[in-house]
Amino acid sequence: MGNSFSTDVTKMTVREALRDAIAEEMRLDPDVFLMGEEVAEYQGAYKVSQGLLDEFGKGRVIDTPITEHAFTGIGIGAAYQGLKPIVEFMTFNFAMQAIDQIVNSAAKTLYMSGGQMSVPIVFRGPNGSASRVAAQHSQNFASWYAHVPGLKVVAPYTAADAKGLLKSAVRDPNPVMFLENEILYGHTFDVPNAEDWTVQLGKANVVRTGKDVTIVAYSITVARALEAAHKLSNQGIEAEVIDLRSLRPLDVEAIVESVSRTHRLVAVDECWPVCSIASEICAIVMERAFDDLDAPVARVNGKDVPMPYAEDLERMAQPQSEDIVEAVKSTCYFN
Amino acid sequence: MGNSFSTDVTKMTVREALRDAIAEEMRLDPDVFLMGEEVAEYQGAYKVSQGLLDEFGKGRVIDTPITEHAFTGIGIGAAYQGLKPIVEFMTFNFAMQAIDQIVNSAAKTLYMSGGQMSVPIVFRGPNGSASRVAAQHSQNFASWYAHVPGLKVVAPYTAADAKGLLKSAVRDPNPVMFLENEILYGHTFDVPNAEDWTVQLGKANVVRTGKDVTIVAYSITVARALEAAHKLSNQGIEAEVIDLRSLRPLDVEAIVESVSRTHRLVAVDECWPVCSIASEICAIVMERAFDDLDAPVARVNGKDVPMPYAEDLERMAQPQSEDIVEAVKSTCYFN
Amino acid sequence: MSDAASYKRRRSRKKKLNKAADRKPLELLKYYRQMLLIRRFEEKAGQLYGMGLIGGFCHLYIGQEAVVVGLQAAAGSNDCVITTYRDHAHMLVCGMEPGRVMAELTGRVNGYSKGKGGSMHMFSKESNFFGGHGIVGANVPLGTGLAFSLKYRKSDAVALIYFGDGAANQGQVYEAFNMAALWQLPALYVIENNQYAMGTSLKRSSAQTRLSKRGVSFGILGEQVNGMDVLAVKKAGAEALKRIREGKGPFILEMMTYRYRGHSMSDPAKYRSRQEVDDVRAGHDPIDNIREVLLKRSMADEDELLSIDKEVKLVISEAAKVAQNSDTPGRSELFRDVYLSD
Amino acid sequence: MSDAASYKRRRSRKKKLNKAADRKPLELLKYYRQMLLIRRFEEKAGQLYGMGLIGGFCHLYIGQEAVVVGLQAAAGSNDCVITTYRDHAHMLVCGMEPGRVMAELTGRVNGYSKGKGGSMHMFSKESNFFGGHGIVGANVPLGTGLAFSLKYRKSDAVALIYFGDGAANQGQVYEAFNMAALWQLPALYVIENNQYAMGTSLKRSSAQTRLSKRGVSFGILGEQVNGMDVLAVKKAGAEALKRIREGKGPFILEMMTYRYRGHSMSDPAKYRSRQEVDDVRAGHDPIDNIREVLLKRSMADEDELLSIDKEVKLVISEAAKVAQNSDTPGRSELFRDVYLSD
Ligand SMILES: Cc1ncc(C[n+]2csc(CCOP(=O)(O)OP(=O)(O)O)c2C)c(N)n1
Ligand SMILES: Cc1ncc(C[n+]2csc(CCOP(=O)(O)OP(=O)(O)O)c2C)c(N)n1
Ligand SMILES: [Mg+2]
Ligand SMILES: [Mg+2]
Repeated sequence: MGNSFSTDVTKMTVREALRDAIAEEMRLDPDVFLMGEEVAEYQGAYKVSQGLLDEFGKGRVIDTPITEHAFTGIGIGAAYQGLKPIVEFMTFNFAMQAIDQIVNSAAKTLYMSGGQMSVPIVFRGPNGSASRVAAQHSQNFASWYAHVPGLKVVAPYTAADAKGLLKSAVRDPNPVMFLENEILYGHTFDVPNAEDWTVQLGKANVVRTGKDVTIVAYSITVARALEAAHKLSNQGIEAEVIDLRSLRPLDVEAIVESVSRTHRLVAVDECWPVCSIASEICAIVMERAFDDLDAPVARVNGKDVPMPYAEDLERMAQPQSEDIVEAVKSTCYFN
Repeated sequence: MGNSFSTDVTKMTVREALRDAIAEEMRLDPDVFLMGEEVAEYQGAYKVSQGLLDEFGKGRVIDTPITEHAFTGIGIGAAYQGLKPIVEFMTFNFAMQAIDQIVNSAAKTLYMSGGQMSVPIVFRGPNGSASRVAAQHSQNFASWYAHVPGLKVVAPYTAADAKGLLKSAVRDPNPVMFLENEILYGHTFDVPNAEDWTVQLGKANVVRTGKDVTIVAYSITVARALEAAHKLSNQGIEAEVIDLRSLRPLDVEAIVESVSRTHRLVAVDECWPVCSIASEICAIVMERAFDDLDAPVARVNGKDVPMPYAEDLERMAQPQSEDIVEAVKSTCYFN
Repeated sequence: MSDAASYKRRRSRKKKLNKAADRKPLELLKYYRQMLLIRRFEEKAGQLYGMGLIGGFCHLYIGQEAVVVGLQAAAGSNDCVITTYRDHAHMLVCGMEPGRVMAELTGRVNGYSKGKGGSMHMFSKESNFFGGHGIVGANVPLGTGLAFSLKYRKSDAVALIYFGDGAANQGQVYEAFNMAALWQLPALYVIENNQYAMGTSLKRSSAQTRLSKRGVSFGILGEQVNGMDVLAVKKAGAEALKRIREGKGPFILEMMTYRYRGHSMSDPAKYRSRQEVDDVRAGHDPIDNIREVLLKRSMADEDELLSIDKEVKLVISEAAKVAQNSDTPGRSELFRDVYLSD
Repeated sequence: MSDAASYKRRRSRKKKLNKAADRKPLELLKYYRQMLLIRRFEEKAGQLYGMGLIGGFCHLYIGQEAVVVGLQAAAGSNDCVITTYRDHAHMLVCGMEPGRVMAELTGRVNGYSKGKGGSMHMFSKESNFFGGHGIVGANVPLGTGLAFSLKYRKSDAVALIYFGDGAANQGQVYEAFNMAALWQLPALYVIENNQYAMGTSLKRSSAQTRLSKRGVSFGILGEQVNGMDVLAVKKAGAEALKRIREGKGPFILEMMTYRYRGHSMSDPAKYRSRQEVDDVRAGHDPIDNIREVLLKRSMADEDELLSIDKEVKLVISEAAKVAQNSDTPGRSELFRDVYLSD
């Protein structure tokens, strides 16, 4: 379990952890730079890049105009030359403007060049719903990006993972989609004081052990899964909770191993249901652990609707701990 | 089975069927128009719009500059006003330039306006791989679009379906992604001579009956599935083949009904595997027919790599009938 | 606002324009009332936001009132309007009900989008208002599509397409410019140059800060206008619309204006000085400007203006009531309106 | 080619330029050879395509040879190049091996991309050639990113970014222009205006057909150049590169040129007359032009040129052999190169 660290820890927010990760990598490697809308003088639309302009100057912390398509292309072109850009999208909703560059010019280039041209770039920013920002600002792009070979996709929950995974992402020679969550920016977690704290991409983390059912989740839904597990525990069901952390590559072994013990699985995913991360987990478990399953895998997704603005609807549209509890129960009491 | 029609038929190519569908709808409704790159004077990059400029004039068959992002927005804006644009993408690869408009301005608008603003628009063009056009021109976007509530997604195989579904798509008050296949353009099928041949969106079609296993496929992979079924039949396995035709909404009932008889399912999907249509089918069958399954659903996807250019690799990267045969066998002999 | 200010000086000779208005006190009073309505509406929205009744983003128009009021005074009721997320004012001027606009802000079922769209996404086909769009730049092709449909239907109406100085850097704007020019569409592009895109001042984001010239690469002419003077705006708008209705194709109006508040409610606006804001408020406020004209030229006295103030206040407090007392949409709305059944 | 032709007339006074070349027969011979190499390469590619050895799209450069030869003659070896799918010529001029380029076209493992990229997607970091891109417009921001990295690393090299007249309408081009101008990046934008984007002539796609002016909205200057005259191209290129190296920021060169063949191998090119093509071939062919100069000024005799022709033919037939005799990549390559392991 990754929740308790062997080293000393400092309490910090995910926002601070991300900032520290960027700052550390920029200190280590002059080829790393940060660009995006409002990242420099404004210190980040969500204040993730606080202090970086001061420390690194405007040559390396670069405010762009509102032109996602081209600044993404510029980042990728710079990566072609061996620089290691961190490109911030104010939110991933706006990355749709630039998604052709991400997929066609970043993800596919290593392959199209027969292994010659690597694209060491990180795209990061808040993904999924924040609070009351409605349909155009609340989409979760995890499934879309996870679909694409050539991309790595990461979506941390804790501050320690945010920091450790971001540092690994910057060092990774492949394009990495680093999906943050705006609400989590303000959440506080323990972060190891280790000199160079990194977390390996592609590894899930069991954040709660349990014998009755496995719940997989990522990003903010890990909090809801833990909430659900707590409620379920009071009702005599012990859920194992896995924080996927990486969505591509997905830690299939970790999921399969857990299911081999619990025989039941609930996949929590803020994405819309169709062709989602949760769908993929169903498919994988079907392929890899069919005989282990005592009940069908249950999906708890965001509702299959554009995100509504109204407070009550917005809550209903997102996977809540009640939904997870219900799914777990239907799974545990299957036939 | 939709393969034999009760009315008279004419043999025609998918290309001609699509052209006829557009022409018929344009004759019926002056609000329908066609726009896109090379659709008018060039008669379509793949000659789908042959003759339309002559018949309808340049006010309704409109060549655009190479500016997918904005002509998509223009089409959607025109649909806001009640026009019924058919927007051709030379291929869906280029629609990535415009995907923000498709998702944020078309798919979400009815919901964001509380039901006030409909967006009656059809986006059409070849999707998926053609022949030897490599990674940037071969992506299959079915899973991405099927993920998005507010869109309908159609991907016909036969000429009759191409015609009937396109006519329905034009009349549908919602944005419809109409995914064609370049290789199929030249394939010939029977098309009913009915005065106004339409096919309902959202309905699958059983194109071959069988008792041992169900194979679902769409677009050109239906041909491969039928080939596989033929080979399997020689080996004593009778496969039922379902042409999904619509990917959103998906005809879940048809799939579940078939599986309730065959107890085995192979999902064929040209998309990359992760978070694909095939993944979704696994998830749905898991949820809706778990107890009916005698074996795990098998997926036959495009390989999880950018499409290679070399002839041998290209073939290996796509789902072939051999792959389907193999998947069916592993499913049928699953203990 | 050094740019806008110097601009204002250059153009002060144009003051003669105000004379033409002498004959139209009623009209001026109407603009006064509309601008005031917008300002009070926005102030109230700010309050409700502070009270937690409005959530998410909420972009106020305070300071920019003369732009939309002047332009829509020049436009006809068949002309279409489309704008960005900074849209409350446009809706009010298009004749949408303040109560239903405010109810959308509070996410209630009486709102124009039944509470599903919120501040940034509202529409009224009836009022020829086509949103309300949250993606910067996206409304420019969409608006060009409105213009396309007007031409397709041989209407002589025009599409007024409002967007910001920051949006003016988005590539899709130039793609739309090219097609609008190529096809001679009846599109009036209104760049509301309030000098900032969030925290980025124009000169930090733009190689060419004269936005009225942004059409040159595609053969579209443009004009820079003092967007703090409702009469100047109206005049420029009327000329541009006339030109477009004559079939001369698209035109750009760059409206020099200023927002007093932060970008949205959560923006502390540290990227500019208090002094800068105060200077604009004190010297260029669009409502003060017209108030002064009205009084100086004896088109209205303090009492009349006061009674307008009161009436507007009442309208707004009624709107706030609607917005607070309406129901939330409730579960039955969650899955509705994803598709229209045919 | 009425535009380019009339352009040519306007500029014929510039012929004096050729004088400067008198002192450089070797250089001229080099350009002659490079252009011929390109043409023979493309003819061979056309043949192999006809034989079914090359598949998919294959976009030939025949007619445009003077553009890339002239520009790269002006550029230094540290300068970076990026272009579109019409890329064979650029690779040859950047010093990439004809055999390995051709082998990529036939999809063989000896190709620059091991046969995985094909005609449209080839790279050679070594030769500072950054592709080979299939998405129209995409290479312009990418190239601007190359320029960004050159500036970041304080190199005095320049990024040469080639794209077509059709690509010049893509929005991302203008976004890139803005940033290149704002940040004064060492970017040379080379618009290869061959008058057509597939079947669409420039005037049917573009409201402003003078593409050298397309930077005006963002403060980038440009120049129109006779792209059929390798010396004119070289001179314009040298001036532009000098300007950029002096830190004056990006520049646009609009190269007036023409493609003789269809857009790709499958294009019957019905959108223009045989006559139009013949006129250009007969009157403006870049290789004939330089051949004439060489002979007229006695810089070379027929024999010398003939021996160059022979040598080039040999190189190309060797290339074709490599391309035909190399292995296909085979299953082991299918899953390789999706990720680089760290
Ligand atoms: C494509 C996109 N990128 C970024 C954003 C975030 N964003 C919202 S408003 C804004 C600033 C826009 O400034 P401007 O166009 O000047 O309009 P103003 O807010 O001044 O009215 C930004 C960056 C967005 N909504 N959409
Ligand atoms: C984004 C995108 N849209 C459409 C296409 C299809 N396409 C390929 S080349 C081309 C024409 C480009 O013309 P131009 O830029 O003038 O270059 P040229 O072919 O003349 O060299 C088109 C439309 C594409 N590859 N990418
Ligand atoms: Mg602004
Ligand atoms: Mg061209």
